[in-house]
Amino acid sequence: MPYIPHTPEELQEMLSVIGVASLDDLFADIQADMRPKSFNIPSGKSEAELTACFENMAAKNKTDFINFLGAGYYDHYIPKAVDALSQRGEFLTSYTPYQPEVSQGTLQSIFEYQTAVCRLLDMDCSNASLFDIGHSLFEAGMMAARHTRKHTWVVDEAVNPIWRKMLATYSANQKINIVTVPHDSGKSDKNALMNAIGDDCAAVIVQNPNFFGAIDDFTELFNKAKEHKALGIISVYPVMQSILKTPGEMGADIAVAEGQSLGLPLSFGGPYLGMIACKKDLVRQMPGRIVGKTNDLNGKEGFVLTLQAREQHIRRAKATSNICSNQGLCALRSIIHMALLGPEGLKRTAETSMYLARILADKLTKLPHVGLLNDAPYGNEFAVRLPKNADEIAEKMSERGFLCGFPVGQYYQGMENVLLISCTEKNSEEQIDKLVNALGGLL
Amino acid sequence: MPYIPHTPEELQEMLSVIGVASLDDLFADIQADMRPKSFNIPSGKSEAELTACFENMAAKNKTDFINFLGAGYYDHYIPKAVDALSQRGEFLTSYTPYQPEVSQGTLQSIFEYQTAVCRLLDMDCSNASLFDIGHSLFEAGMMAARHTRKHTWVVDEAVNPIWRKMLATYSANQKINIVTVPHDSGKSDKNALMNAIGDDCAAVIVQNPNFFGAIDDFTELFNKAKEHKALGIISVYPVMQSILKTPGEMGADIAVAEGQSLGLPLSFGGPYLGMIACKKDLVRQMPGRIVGKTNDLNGKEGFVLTLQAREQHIRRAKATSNICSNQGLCALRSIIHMALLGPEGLKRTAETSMYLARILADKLTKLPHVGLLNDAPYGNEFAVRLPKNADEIAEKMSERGFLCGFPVGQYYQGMENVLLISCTEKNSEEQIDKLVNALGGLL
Amino acid sequence: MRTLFDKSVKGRTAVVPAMPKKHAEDMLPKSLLRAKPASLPELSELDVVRHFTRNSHKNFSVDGNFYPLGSCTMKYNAKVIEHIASLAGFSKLHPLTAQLKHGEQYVQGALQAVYEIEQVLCEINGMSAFTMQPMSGANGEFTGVMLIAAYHKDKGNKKTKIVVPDSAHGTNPASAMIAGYEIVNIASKDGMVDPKALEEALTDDVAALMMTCPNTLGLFETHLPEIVEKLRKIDALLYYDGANLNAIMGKMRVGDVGFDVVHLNLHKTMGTPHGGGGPGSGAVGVSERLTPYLPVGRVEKNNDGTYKLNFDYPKSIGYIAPFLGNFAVYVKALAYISRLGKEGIPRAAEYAVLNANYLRKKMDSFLHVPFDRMCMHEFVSSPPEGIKALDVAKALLEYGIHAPTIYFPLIVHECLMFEPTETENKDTLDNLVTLMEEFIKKGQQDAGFLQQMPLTTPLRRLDETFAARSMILKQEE
Amino acid sequence: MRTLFDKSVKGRTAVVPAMPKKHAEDMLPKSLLRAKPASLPELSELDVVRHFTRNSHKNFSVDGNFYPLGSCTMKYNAKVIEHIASLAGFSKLHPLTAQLKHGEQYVQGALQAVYEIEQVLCEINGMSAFTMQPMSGANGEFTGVMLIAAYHKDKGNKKTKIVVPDSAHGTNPASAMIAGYEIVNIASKDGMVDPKALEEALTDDVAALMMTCPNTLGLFETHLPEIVEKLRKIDALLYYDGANLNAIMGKMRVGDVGFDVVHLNLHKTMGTPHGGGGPGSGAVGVSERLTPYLPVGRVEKNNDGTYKLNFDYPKSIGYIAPFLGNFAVYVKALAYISRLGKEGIPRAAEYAVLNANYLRKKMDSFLHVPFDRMCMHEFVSSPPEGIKALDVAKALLEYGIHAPTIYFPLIVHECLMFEPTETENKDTLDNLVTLMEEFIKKGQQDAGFLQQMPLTTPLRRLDETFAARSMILKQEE
Repeated sequence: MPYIPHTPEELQEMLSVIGVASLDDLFADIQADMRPKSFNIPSGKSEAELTACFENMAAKNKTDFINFLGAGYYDHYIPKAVDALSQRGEFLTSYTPYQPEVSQGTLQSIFEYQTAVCRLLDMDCSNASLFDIGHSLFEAGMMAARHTRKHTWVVDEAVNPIWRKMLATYSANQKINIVTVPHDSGKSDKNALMNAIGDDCAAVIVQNPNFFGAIDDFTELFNKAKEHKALGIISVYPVMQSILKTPGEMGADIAVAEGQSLGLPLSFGGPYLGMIACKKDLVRQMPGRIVGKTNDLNGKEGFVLTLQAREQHIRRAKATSNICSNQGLCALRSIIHMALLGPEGLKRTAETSMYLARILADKLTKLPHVGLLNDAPYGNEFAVRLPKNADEIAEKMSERGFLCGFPVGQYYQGMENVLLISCTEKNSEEQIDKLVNALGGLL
Repeated sequence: MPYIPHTPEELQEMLSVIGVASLDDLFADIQADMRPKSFNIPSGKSEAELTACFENMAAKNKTDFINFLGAGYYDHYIPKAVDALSQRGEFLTSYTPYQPEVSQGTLQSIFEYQTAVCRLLDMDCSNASLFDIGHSLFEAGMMAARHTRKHTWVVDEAVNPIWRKMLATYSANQKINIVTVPHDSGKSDKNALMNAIGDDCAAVIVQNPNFFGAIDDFTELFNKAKEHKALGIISVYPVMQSILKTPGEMGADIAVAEGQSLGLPLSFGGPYLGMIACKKDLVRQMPGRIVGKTNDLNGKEGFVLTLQAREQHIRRAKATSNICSNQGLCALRSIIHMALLGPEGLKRTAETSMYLARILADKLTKLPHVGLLNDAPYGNEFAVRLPKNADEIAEKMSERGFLCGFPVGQYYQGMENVLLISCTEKNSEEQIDKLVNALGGLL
Repeated sequence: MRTLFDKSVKGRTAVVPAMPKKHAEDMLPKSLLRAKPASLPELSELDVVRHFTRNSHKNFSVDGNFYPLGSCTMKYNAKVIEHIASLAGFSKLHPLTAQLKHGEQYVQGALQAVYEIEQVLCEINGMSAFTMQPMSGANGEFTGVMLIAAYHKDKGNKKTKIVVPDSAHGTNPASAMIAGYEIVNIASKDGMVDPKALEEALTDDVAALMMTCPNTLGLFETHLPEIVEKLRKIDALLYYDGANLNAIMGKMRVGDVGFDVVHLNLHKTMGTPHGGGGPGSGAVGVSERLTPYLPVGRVEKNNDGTYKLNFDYPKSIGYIAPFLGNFAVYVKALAYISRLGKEGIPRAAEYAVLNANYLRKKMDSFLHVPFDRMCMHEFVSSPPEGIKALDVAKALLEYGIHAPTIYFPLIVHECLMFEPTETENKDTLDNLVTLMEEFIKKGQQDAGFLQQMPLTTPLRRLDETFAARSMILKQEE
Repeated sequence: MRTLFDKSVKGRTAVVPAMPKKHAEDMLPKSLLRAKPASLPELSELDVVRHFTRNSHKNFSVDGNFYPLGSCTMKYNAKVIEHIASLAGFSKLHPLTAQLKHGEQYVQGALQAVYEIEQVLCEINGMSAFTMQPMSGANGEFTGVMLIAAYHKDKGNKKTKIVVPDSAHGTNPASAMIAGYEIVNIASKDGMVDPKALEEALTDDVAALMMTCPNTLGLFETHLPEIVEKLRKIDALLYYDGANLNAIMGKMRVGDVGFDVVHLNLHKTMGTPHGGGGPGSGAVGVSERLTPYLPVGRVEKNNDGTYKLNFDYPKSIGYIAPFLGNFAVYVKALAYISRLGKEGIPRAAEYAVLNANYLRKKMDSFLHVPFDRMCMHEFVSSPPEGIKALDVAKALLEYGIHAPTIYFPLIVHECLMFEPTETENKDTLDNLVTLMEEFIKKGQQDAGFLQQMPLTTPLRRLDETFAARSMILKQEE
């Protein structure tokens, strides 16, 4: 019996202690007419059969593309020590650290994670993580709404459209009014954003680099928000954040990031990691778990979950959110990843990715009728306008073994010829030449 | 600098403590004319490059054959918990357990391994493992030579020819005389073996199931050996040993086995695991490490390396062998494997493998001019005589995606048409039908 | 206790990628760059490995310790499922591949996994459809309530309230609130929903009732058929909090008995590891009438046996996750379910309930067990007068056993809630009983004995008040 | 301390394969079957996982502890090399695939790995060829001596002796013995081979001299050129014990300076993990004149860049391993070498020697360091009068640091042999120095202080005499 240790003798002994004759007697409360009408699932498999079955299933996915697809989710190299350490049973199979005496491994890791997030984003406080960045953006918006007691979010259309869809879904039954400010050929329209900030504005929400790869400075925008007692919320890309002007430097109140690029595999969509950090005065609005430092009975330093009065298990309907679990293991992976790379490693990762993007952009724009979408500064990702439908091109390129980028038309009407292309340090100049060559043949 | 933690500042500080100006000064003892004449190896790779490079290399090997190749090395299923536990850093990166206070994890595992080996082989004492079974056979022979003070080994030709080659190599410069007794159509010629045992015989060495898969009972042979004050040495296959008559029951003095089938991947030849166990009176002749039970200062039970007076680091040229390291991690894997499968799991593995071998043998021998090599009882492996050269057939079958077995002709003259075929529980009746079908098409 | 930052030495490096051919300053205007590098820790690879290896030893975990932790189902997490979820064919897959034109052909295995787990969860729970998007149990609750809201809105129902029994998990009211509802609490009676209180609460503006069954007292809700009937009358929906599903798998299907929505905590019931707090997966199943509102994209099977991704559901509530939820987590759950199968899934429930009742019987000589009837997979109890649940919990830590859930549900005095799960053996249960009986006896004789516990854990009791007051939430530079 | 067998319960199962369609009794005559099943442990998968997880905590390891262990080179074992060696393309490969007709085409990646590591080890060591067959350092020594014997036999030389300095590892004489030689020991003088003793030992029947350089005192052998010359005169070969190669990589190549045979402990120098005692890999390199005798099969490169396996070496000593040695171990070594490369390999030696000399200097204020000259990657020392090396070793355990090698080499009084390796950082070394200085001072004031150590390790000092006398080598049924 897989994962069940009882021998027949033990079963009998235990039943007799309970005072019943059979296992079925334990379920007497469930009346006959409440029993399953059907239970038609496959029979159990041996571990060997199971492994073979899933190895076959995994083999039906194609993962050996030459890959230039990013769009918010990036294939950076993950040091193997991240797997080795995060898979240790003591981390993997531990519970939420409610018993701090026997959970210091997890608690200290989260404290270290919180510290690293604050330093990377240049903010005061971080929590122990949220589910993903879409979720972080929503919670950031709700923090702003609670803090300002206002209900309008001014959102840049150049924020990743998937995350904006999540914002819409999550806030649908809240008294939230989302004002989306159109982008300007892939650049954030800062004037329009400024103009959209009125006195009902709880927060302005932008992204850097934005969805199209454009890098900007939102200091002025956040100043404007402040004037209207609105908060500035910015979404950033952690790898690029190792070199870019920080949310703190721009005067943002809340910074969020998708932690996937810090040591999490792409895994077809999850689990990922919603990073969130804020200024000190917002910490009691921050949802989710937070670890704080303290001492034990003997005066030894240690860590506990703290500020739990904000949480659902105490405050129930009055909690700052309904969040119970975090992405504990994902946060652990990201702090291990950051510790292994350090500031220099992260910077080099960003720089090499950017360098390759420049090589690629140069070569691509030499192809006939291919041009950059705009003249904005960019990091490791940029958008090009093709002479043909980008969906069709991407399909043909995939047949040739390339994920050449993301055709943005499905999320932006009128941009059917635009392709969003990213590089990471795992790409090579050789791959770039192959891509340009193959793409050139299709135009 | 990969794996080197020193910062430039620390380097300077340390050099000045030592009192030298540069790293090169540390090597002043190596004179200029002794410096390398060349050092032309590739430049270092980043971890990402390294991983990509070896993933490419591994991809050049074909491992998706439908596999019926055994010949001493078998593709049984390895539970994933074996990997997860044996890869734990505390086991993987620990040293030989010379400091028992901080090595009980390793020591207890070896004690448990020794116990399991003794119980499986039905013998009194086991050591902490040897390199592989070829090595075990050699050391067993040397134990016999030391114990009996005689120099002739009577070896069944049906012992795996690769292991016999190792016996020859290892004993080449010893006063050992190897008498090889020819097999009888793949069966051990027990009469001839008995006749070969003279008063100069130190040991008779047989294998069960033998190389051709034949299962036998060597009780009488070992009795005969005893009469001549020779030892009986038997090599067995651990998975089949879960059901077969034991070395102990047959009266063997030393039993050896290749532990690969107990949780070790095939890995193109190693590392494997030389199991060896003997009767109590031979334990002081046994080479390699042995763990024994004892108590600590507080009376707590624990384990230590024991009987070290036999070993090379104490006895130097007078040691029972030159062995220093064992196959620690491989022995750990095998005890985890045995604990996960238990007697029932191991028995089922053997039985399903045998059952499939019977299905396969039945279907194969219905093909024209294909017959079993002999009428001996067999386990999960058997030899067939084909109407054509087995090498050629195996080559064509591999082109069709099958490892159909091992053509024995390269090790046994005159048996060029004989193919040795094995099944494990990982094979299926569907695979068997495919194999028979494909093979039928070639005959 | 030294943190990564304490151990950091400027200039020390571990996994450093190759030197870039250009630096940031040569590629971007300085005004767009950060003023100084982030002070992330600088360590060697060995430093990092040693740091986390040693810190891991300061954790209890299922791999090392028994966790009789009520409402959490801390069962064994099979190693094979980790192998499966980390197969390159899954882990290297970019989710947007599926959104390329005809890109589905490259992710057939992944879509198959999503399709199969949805199908198998439907069959286990008697539901019409499942969504795998919710990224945790609470996220599943939120999704479920959003689906309820979408249903009522679509039907033109004016509904503003959700009824939640007082024995419900704290996430229930919080989730309902975020989905825009007002909460009506109702009291329990004799461990069951009080039919009278329920009757009063069920006004026409009630959108749904959120139930946990077995409830958080470990008891099966015997009034279930009446409750269903009452709700149908006012077109209110019935929500099943699947936190306790481990008790009833194969014994009752929530769809069969009238529930409209169910969320499952796959990291509890379906054996995926808890990870020190996540990631989880909060799959949500719905009855026929709620299917139009499920999040998109949805995985569907074509006639030729291939799979596709469909976003064309105009009534959908939208995107709960960026893609299809915590894929790698529910692949583990699918592997677990496939391993156990038709026979093993009900068996898990049977032995979970067996273990809980065995513990209950063994403990009732020295603990107060308020409900003297068959429990399901967990039960509640109280220590003898004068002994605090907290002290019992801390004493267990000393003996290498994780604490039970304490002070929950609130309706039980000094509550100790035990859930041994089916994967623990009799020796382990007997050992717990022996230890507890012994130290509770000692505690009755000497009040200080339990209050000093634990003694030899990595740390002793920690000062939570100081933590909340001093708010040291990160290490200063 | 409960063993797997103590925890075993009859009938309990973990990973049970499917029920066979036939049982052994129906397939084989009863006379060929065992009378009763082997009493292997019967546990659940959770039992097994918990058992080994907990037991692992009773081990020191490089991942958790500093190992300044002389002659053992316990450097950091990179996690990436474990990933590489476990790639399915390597781990699933049946070795006999390569022996099928034209089977080499299916194992090109594996043959490439063998070829590449042989090539790179040749270049690092200045040798003509390498064999990867030897499965450990001692096995490599044996192979090396067998090659020496084959050479002399082939040339018709009558050679019966091998000369071994007293500072050599115990495996040297043992290996030479098993290869059929008589051993001649020679004494050291001032930490070097005594030229006079050597002169006397070098009679015409000497087949070879086995040297460790730097020797086991951590000192570079300054008489090396003369020694080589003397041996050449009597057609004796020079054997290099590569245990200490970590000191000289990139600084000297043993082939360049006249050695004929070298064995390497890849699990020391090339960073593969020690595994609690193995598996190792004892690659052996030879000069041109010894290549004909190398074990078969040998991997060779075809003109088209593909690789083949050649068994056609009539003078070969035969099979040292069943196939090509501990493949998965030396794949790790190849990965390590490829990661470090041309720059990193010599750097490892430089920093290993730096760390050793730094420790030596820091410790000479409270330890007796007999050789006041530059050491290589390790150095020997003695504790102050009245303090035993054993007690120092045991005290270090108490502080979480593995003991140095003690009482070896025998020629140093109460020897403590330290080898910090290049992967340890300065803080770790400083911490060792501080701790030792402190506890040695305490030990000088209070003799009992060190003798009681360790106090809080999983066990305290164990009774080795009792173990040897009682000979409990397995658990009785």
